Amino acid sequence: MKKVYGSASEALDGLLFDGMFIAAGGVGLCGIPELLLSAIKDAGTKDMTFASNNAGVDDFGIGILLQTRQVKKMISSYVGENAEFMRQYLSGELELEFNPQGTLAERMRAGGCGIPGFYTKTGVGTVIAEGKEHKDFNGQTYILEEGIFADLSIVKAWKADETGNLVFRKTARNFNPPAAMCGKVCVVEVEEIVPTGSLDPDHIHLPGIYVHRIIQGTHEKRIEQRTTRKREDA
Amino acid sequence: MKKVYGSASEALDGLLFDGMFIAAGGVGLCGIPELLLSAIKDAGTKDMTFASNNAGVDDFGIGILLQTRQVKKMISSYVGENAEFMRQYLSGELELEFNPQGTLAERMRAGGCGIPGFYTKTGVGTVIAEGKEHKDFNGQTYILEEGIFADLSIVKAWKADETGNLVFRKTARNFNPPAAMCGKVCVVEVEEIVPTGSLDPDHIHLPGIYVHRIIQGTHEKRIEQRTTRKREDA
Amino acid sequence: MPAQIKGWDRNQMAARAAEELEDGWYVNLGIGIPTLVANYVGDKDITLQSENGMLGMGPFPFEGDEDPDLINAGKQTITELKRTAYFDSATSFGMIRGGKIAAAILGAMEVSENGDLANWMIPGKLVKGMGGAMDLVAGVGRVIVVMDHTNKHGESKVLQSCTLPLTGQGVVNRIITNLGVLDVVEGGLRIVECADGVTEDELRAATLATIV
Amino acid sequence: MPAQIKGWDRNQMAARAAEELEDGWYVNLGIGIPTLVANYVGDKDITLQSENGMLGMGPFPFEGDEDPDLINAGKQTITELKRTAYFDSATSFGMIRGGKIAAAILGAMEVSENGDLANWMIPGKLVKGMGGAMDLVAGVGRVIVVMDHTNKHGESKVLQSCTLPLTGQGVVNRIITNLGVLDVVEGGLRIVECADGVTEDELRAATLATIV
Repeated sequence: MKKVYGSASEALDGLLFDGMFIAAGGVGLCGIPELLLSAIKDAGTKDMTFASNNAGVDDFGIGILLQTRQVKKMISSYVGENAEFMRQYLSGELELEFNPQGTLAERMRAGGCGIPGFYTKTGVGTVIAEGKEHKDFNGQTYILEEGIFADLSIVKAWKADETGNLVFRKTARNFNPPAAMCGKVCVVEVEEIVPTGSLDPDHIHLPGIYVHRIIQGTHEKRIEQRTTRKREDA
Repeated sequence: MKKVYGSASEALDGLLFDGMFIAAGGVGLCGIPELLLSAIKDAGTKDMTFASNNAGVDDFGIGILLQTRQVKKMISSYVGENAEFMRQYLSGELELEFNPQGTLAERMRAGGCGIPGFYTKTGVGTVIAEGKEHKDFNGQTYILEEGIFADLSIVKAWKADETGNLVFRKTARNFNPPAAMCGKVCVVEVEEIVPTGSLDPDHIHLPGIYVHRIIQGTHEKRIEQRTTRKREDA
Repeated sequence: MPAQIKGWDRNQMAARAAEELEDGWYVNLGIGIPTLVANYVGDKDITLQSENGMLGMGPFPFEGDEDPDLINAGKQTITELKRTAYFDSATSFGMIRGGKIAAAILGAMEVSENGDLANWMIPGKLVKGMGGAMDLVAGVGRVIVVMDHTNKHGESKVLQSCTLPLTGQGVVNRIITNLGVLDVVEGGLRIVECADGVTEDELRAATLATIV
Repeated sequence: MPAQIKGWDRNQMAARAAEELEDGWYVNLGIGIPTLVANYVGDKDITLQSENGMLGMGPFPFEGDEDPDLINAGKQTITELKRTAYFDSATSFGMIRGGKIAAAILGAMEVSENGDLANWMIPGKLVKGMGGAMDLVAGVGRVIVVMDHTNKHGESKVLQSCTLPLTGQGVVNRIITNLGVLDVVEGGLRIVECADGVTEDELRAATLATIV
């Protein structure tokens, strides 16, 4: 069963449609599926909903799809870095559903794990809780949050083997595993595809069962906040 | 903050009390906290409830605590290997709450993740669903299962560093991570404690935040069903 | 008593069940006859899940190579493959409950014409527990039951409704027995094929369920 | 206007907040002044969590050593330590929601006398999102707010009730400002200590909340 594709656009062939719901990995610009996002821009798919912690910056990440008005709705926890996002949201051109970051991550995992709803204390007593079912457990109040079930997952990993077993690198793992789990189909971009058998079975972060299509490519991996200390500080 | 203790009984000192609720890792006899179970037997703690996928066999694993009648109740998915268990259950001496295996694993993870309840399709229309809240999502019926919050987690890992970062080996991982998450205190037995810094941060299966006390010891690691093929079959 | 009817033996049933599996599928095999299915997948790219935390389950180890840290859900020593990945039980059942496993092939004590399955306990007699069976039948894409058509008393295990406590309600898609293959469809069971040497009349006569 | 009152500067506030942390704790530090707390933990064994998936967060990298795959929750490049472990976002917030993090030190726009916290949006003006703040305040063992006592107009940010959308309801345990330290207790706030050169009367006068 061949999972390796030649390019991002080949890997997305037949999977994109107007109005679709995509779950994407990444936090800020770290661990984002930049090649797949670029291919989705080129495909011109419209009215998409994205579940993604952030929306990138104006000219990188999901931001490039905001510029082309391909996105109808974002489900995110933080959008502070993106002026165009803020503008479209405040003008009513873009729907925005704020989710607390942990609720968003858990909603993705829940969807991937066949859990349509779970209770959390996060957001109780805030606008996040409005309209949601409240329920008490052991004298404390929780709200019901629903699993996310996406049409497509787009994910960035460090390495994949040919069966789709994935390894992530450092904090670029972030939302990628839960995002990968919650889509009907999951397309992954990696920096390197290695032969099956070269990853230690105990070191695999996400088994290939979650992965349907893989591409290898060159990543820009842009840094959003370059903070350093001088060597003489040490 | 010293997490390394000299022996299983030292590591359990002050944590055991009659009537307590313990979550234990392991499937069958694989990846069970055999040294800690033995120390609990020696401590003589009574009327305990165990959440554990199995109950070991008659003379190994939790089975040794059944022989001494230290267990009041088991929450398990499968008890078929244990004659004494079956006898105590059928005679009414032991309470048994059957949980589907995946529901048990998810209940432990949920408890550890601050999720008091989640919905699952597993068990709908069976005795497992009796008395539980039913709720429809997208036209399908699910039941509410509750998170497990234990007084103590006992877990077996392969290696730990001195800060409690854990690595498991092959299928001995099983219930150990979710069991470790759901206890107020988590005590871990390992085959080897390695210096902090010798585990790759990307290869850690369970971060030390979940681990309060660690012991290193020699494990029997008994095999329950020794199945082999002859070399000439290859 | 239809006990003398010929049909498939255990290996033929397993071979027939293996035909159900499609290239690229991730599959969970129960204990008993379902375990034998692995011997008949041929060239198809099938990845076996063991619900205790493994994808890519290999055959039994050579004598002397048994590893106590490497067992399947039936607690048997096994081996890993190049494609193998290990994970914890919550993740394992997450992929089961989440529908990532294309099919489960399971044994049964009873199956009913509406797809109910009973395979985990006999009240007052046998209490082993459901293990992962309830999760599997509720979660996987397709549930295929492989079992003897009748019990040791020669009574049909395919019934109008189950008498034993259920493992799942309306979950079975296909039943493969020594007598043939039946699908759970609207209104009852549909005969897909008869086993070698078994006539449709014999299959009907041996089945205590509505055949449409 | 109490704007001319002396008190602690940013680093002194951070140093005071660091006193709250106990040996062995796992702690989450928000952006702004809370980030500075890391400079003052001294010999205490404190492990910093970054909610984007890391325990054991180290300092900023040396120039030229920045790694785009290694950032904190504020998207700044950072480094790892010997004790570091990485994990995914669902696991990260599992440990936050599950109460495994002993304390979070966070900034705030407003705090009320019953422990309500507002720090994620100003309607009509500023919409950045709550990020992980709602999860942190709902989940961690102890929530410590570190902020300037007053806003740029000299108005108290410690209030009887918050005017901005809440991040959490009744979640704050302790407030550390440039003027002193206040605890959220039954009936209102209790003064724990005054900052250097600040009198209790000055602290009371600068605070638009019930002090008990």
